[in-house]
Amino acid sequence: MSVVARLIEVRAARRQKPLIAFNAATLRLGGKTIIENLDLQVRPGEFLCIVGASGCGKTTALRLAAGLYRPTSGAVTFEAEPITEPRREVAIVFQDYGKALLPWRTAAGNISLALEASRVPARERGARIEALLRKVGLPGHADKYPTEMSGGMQQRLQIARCLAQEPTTLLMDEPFGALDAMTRQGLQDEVLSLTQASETTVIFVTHDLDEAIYLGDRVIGLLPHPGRIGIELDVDLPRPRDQLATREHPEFLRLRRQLFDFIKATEH
Amino acid sequence: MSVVARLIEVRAARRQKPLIAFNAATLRLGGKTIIENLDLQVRPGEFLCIVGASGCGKTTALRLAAGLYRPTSGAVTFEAEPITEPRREVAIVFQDYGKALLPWRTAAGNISLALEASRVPARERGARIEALLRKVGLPGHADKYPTEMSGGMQQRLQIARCLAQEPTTLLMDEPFGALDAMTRQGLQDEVLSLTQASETTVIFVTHDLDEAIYLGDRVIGLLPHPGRIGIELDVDLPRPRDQLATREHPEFLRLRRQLFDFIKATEH
Amino acid sequence: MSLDRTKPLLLPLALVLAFELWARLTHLQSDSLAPPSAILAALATALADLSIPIATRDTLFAAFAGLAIGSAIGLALGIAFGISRPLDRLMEVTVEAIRPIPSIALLPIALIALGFGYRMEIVIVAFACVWPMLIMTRSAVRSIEPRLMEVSRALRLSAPQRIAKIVIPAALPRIFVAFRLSAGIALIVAVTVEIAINPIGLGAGIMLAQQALRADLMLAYLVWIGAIGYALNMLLIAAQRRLFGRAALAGDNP
Amino acid sequence: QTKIQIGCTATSDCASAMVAVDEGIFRKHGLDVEMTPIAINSNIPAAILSNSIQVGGPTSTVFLQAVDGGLDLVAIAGASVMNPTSNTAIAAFVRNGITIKDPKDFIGKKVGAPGLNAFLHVLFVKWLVEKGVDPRSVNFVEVTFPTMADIIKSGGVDAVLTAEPFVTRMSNAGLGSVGARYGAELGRTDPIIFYAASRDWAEKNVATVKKFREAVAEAAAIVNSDREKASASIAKFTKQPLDLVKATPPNQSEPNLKPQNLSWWIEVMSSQKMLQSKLDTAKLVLN
Amino acid sequence: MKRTAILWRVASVLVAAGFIAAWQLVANLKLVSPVFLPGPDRAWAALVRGFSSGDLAGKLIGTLEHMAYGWFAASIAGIALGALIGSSKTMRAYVAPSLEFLRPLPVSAIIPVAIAMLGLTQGMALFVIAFGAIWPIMLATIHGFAAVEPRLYEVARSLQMSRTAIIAKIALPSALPDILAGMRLSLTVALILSVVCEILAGLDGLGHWVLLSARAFRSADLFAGVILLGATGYLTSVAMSLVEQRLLAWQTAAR
Ligand SMILES: Nc1ncnc2c1ncn2[C@@H]1O[C@H](COP(=O)(O)OP(=O)(O)OP(=O)(O)O)[C@@H](O)[C@H]1O
Ligand SMILES: Nc1ncnc2c1ncn2[C@@H]1O[C@H](COP(=O)(O)OP(=O)(O)OP(=O)(O)O)[C@@H](O)[C@H]1O
Ligand SMILES: [Mg+2]
Ligand SMILES: [Mg+2]
Repeated sequence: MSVVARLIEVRAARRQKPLIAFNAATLRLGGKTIIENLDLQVRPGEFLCIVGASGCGKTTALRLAAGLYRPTSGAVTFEAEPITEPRREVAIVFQDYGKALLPWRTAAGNISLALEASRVPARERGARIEALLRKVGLPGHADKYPTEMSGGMQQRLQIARCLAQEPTTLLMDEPFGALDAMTRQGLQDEVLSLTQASETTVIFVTHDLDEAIYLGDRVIGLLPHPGRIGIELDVDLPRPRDQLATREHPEFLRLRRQLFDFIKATEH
Repeated sequence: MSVVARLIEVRAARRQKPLIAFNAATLRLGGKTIIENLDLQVRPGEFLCIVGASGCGKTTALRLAAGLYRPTSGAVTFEAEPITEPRREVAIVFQDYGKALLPWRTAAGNISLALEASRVPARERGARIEALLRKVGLPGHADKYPTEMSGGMQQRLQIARCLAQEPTTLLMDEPFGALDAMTRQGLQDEVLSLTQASETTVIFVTHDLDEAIYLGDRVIGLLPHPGRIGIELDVDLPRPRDQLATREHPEFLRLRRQLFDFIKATEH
Repeated sequence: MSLDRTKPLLLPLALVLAFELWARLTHLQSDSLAPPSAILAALATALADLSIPIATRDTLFAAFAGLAIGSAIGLALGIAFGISRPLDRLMEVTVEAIRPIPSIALLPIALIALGFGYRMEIVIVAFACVWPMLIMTRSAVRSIEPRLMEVSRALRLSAPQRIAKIVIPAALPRIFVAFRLSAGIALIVAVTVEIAINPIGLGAGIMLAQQALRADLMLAYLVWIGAIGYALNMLLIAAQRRLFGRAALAGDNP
Repeated sequence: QTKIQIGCTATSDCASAMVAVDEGIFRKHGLDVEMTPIAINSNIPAAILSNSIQVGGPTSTVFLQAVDGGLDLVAIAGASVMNPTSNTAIAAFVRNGITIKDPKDFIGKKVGAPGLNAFLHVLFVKWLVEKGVDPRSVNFVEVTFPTMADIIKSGGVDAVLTAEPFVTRMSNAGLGSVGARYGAELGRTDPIIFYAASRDWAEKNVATVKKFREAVAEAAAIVNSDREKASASIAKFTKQPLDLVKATPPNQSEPNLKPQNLSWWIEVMSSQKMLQSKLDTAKLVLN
Repeated sequence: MKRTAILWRVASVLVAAGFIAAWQLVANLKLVSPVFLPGPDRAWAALVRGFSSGDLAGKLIGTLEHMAYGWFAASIAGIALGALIGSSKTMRAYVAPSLEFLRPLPVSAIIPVAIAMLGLTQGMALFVIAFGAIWPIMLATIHGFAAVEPRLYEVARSLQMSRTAIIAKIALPSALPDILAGMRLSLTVALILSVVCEILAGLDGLGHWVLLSARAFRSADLFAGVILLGATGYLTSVAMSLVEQRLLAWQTAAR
């Protein structure tokens, strides 16, 4: 990249004022470089999807953005401030949903945790929990303990808890991994409508390429060992998106092909 | 079904001598009927896939077949004997991979557990662990602890441990749920070639309809509340299967449509 | 680094100084209290004339032997009760009724059956150590991730394999807590038996010092016992790290 | 050389045995004696029965209660007896702010005894009874010797039953005053402590018992005459500072013990309902 | 559900009865001198005698009081200290080592010191019992705090929960099985220490009864006291089990 082009890019980025920015972020864990020199800007209100082979560093990148890891060198900033701790307006959906739920609280209790954290008065909680459970397709399961729920139900419960936080930024790590196609599509549309309405910024990790393109404004493909950006695609598909129409859009199919080739090339 | 037809069917089933059979199996847990009157025969060497909406009872059915639950009424048999306990020749891949790994053992140690269980001499283990890790795409990760591995890597590790058991029957619960498309396809073919070569019987739970059809000899769709069979499709696609050719086969597309409609109808 | 090392000393030092000051100011006169300076002097003398080292050897021998026997029994029972619900329920009344019997009440019987000396002390220490091991091991085994127990069932691990490869490693951090607790109890019970009956070891030293109205010496013994217990605990933690590495410390360091 | 172990508490009562060890008197009589310190006097009967010690020095009360409880013990020689000196050493020490003019003044008071139903307590109760005071109107609690000063000072009890050197120490510290010299008022000369063994052992080792008696008799003379030697031996065995031991004369040693010497104790203890059976004095002492 | 629980309890009582029968056998065969080991028959007779004379009931109540107050104090202090040390590096550095120094000190040796400082009062007994009973609770709490699934701490961090909220909502419930096991141990320790305290400091209670019986070589009375202690231990443990079942319902749901 020429110096001039770089300069222009930098200016453009400034103008857009990224909400979350990785600036040459590097993370070493257990003696290995997991993420190297990652440069990435996430605009406010953007829906960014991250794909990549298993073990390439998607989760790690998300944890950096969440403030759960601090970069070994470089910086990760939120509204231009270095992130040192998770923030309440940023919600995280963990990949290992089974471990992220409190086993001693029922479904309702788990959602309530987020409401308690943001000091929602007790009498308001009931109705909001009810509404959230309905939103993720779990009405009538309020009194179940996580251990009494199926994998997909636990995953949806975790999403409900994150939504209860009313975050301005959502970091989601394979949130629909354990869901069947239909439930999944329903929740995709749910998340889309929620985030579009409130201009929520989303970083969404998935291994499903269709999902990434269907949801995202932009899709990033990571390369493994160490994790860095291998491909970056802007998704110029009209919104609101539609499960049938969007997926048949020629642009959708073109992007899908491109991503597929990328992922294929990263293996071996 | 007429009495005569039923009789013929029963005879046919006898002739085929099912390896695993559910006979009017019902399971109640925590006061609710999770599985009701399930009748299902799995032939030796068959690759049976189970699909269904989230929370419909797939995992529960698999646990019945594994002997981890005992039916409240009816019976689940293995080679015509009621299953009371898990058997060593039956391997189980759990859906919550994160919890099924021993956190105090490395990847190699976790695989070694299965070898120790079947009393493989210590000096043979090293090579077999090596080979298994390569098979699931984790060469060079032998010394990592589960907490140092990504979700997909943990999932593959669990599969490697099950293969180490050299089972004649494999019960797999969404084993590829956390994998990206490419890794997933690689493992699908790996599992297919392994099981076809050694005539392993497989019950495979997935929420990916394509996967179910691509892998299975037969696909069963469960209906929720309580779990029972809603659709049963024989997959008459030629073997060995091929990621490109098979998925473009008209029969594949027909079955896919059929399953999709079924799943769609079960929602709400 | 040097600050880290002094941190643990600050609180006790402050307390000791305060006590010394108070003792001086009030011209402390008591048959069971003495100013820290006097205690230290008595400790130094008793260390130098070998009376404390010899007593320490006797007490530690009895405490360790009892601890080894008692915690082995407690561990075995705790694992058995943790794994087998029926066994646990059958033995509940018996265990819960025997557990609260204070060995001090039965000392005369132990004395008549076993006489003075190590044997009686070891038996009583062992009796006292069984219970914390049993209770905490049982609860540790019960709270093992159920999925792991299913893995062991699915692999058809034999009972000894299951215990050696799943149950003990998974419960190890808690078992170690129980063991550390038991080690403290072993020391306490050994000294108590010596104070009450057995004319050997540190407890006998305390008893004699008390009857000789040597408060300084008695408190010197107490300080010494605290130091031994402290060292023992540090040793156990170090051993835990060294022997079991990650396994024993799973989640035990923040 | 016959080996025997003798168990005593840290008091001057077994001084004859201590002196006999230190002066080589036991050795002279062909006995190889080892002295074992015993924490609480009431442990002595059990220690004898377990053969941890062959000879012990129980107080009269402990011994009689043990025999009453069914332990087959027998007294083999006398150790210490009450005499005017030791009787004046016994006192009920009263804390500041309490005045005792009359035995009746103990009514309603909280009195600490170094052992309930033990030597000093039994004596005190006997004294109360003789003075016409109902012992049940006095509230007794247990207070060990080393904690007496602190408890008196803090007002935890109104009085303690104690003996020298504690009386002088507490007086000098200004913690209170002597409320009653009940030992002197009773003025008894009955045994405090005597040497006892299991009947089984005593009957099988007649010769050893004989040697023991001779040695103790020889040592008792020294105890009663040579306070220096006695104090040195006591200090050595009890590990008490020599000055402290010297401050009080040792209780009088009396190696001879006759069955009738025990009858006063039996009578007193029976009247205090401490004995359930009728004890035969002839069987209590080995002849 | 309820019925099977009762059946199990009955079976458990039968097992205990078996042990008592064995005891009777030992006593009848005079394997141990009856002076020291009376049979259950004589112990029972002494128990009945003790209650009918009214003495024993009062002693029992005394011991129960000591135990209850001591245990209560130990529980509160143990959980609070354990939580502080388990969740704060500072506390761990400054305070934990001193506590490790105090832990091995035998109560029998502490009592004279405690009497000197606090006098011969109920407060002293409370202090001594709590001092001895605090350790199982405290150690269990510290460990429970350290063993919380790290993902849950991350959840708490991302919800920006306050330190107290993290302790109350994440760490304590997660450590609850450990804490309850510790409290169960402490309950017995408190009972034992009440007895020890009564023996050594001459406070009124079963310990005193046991002491006087032992001193007077009335072994049947002594065992009557021991039986009462066993019964007390069993009943309190049943109460503890009920509480555990209540609080750990989520754990049984997993099975
Ligand atoms: N705590 C850790 N210590 C050492 N290495 C780690 C640690 N966590 C992750 N890694 C390594 O970092 C790499 C990236 O892990 P990460 O979890 O980010 O992958 P991922 O892209 O999320 O994969 P998946 O899709 O399988 O979840 C992996 O190779 C993993 O082994
Ligand atoms: N231990 C239990 N106690 C009570 N109910 C249970 C228990 N385990 C499962 N269930 C209920 O049984 C139903 C089926 O659960 P199951 O785990 O079999 O679903 P699944 O088909 O595997 O779903 P998923 O695809 O989300 O994993 C769910 O409604 C769940 O709430
Ligand atoms: Mg990941
Ligand atoms: Mg499932």
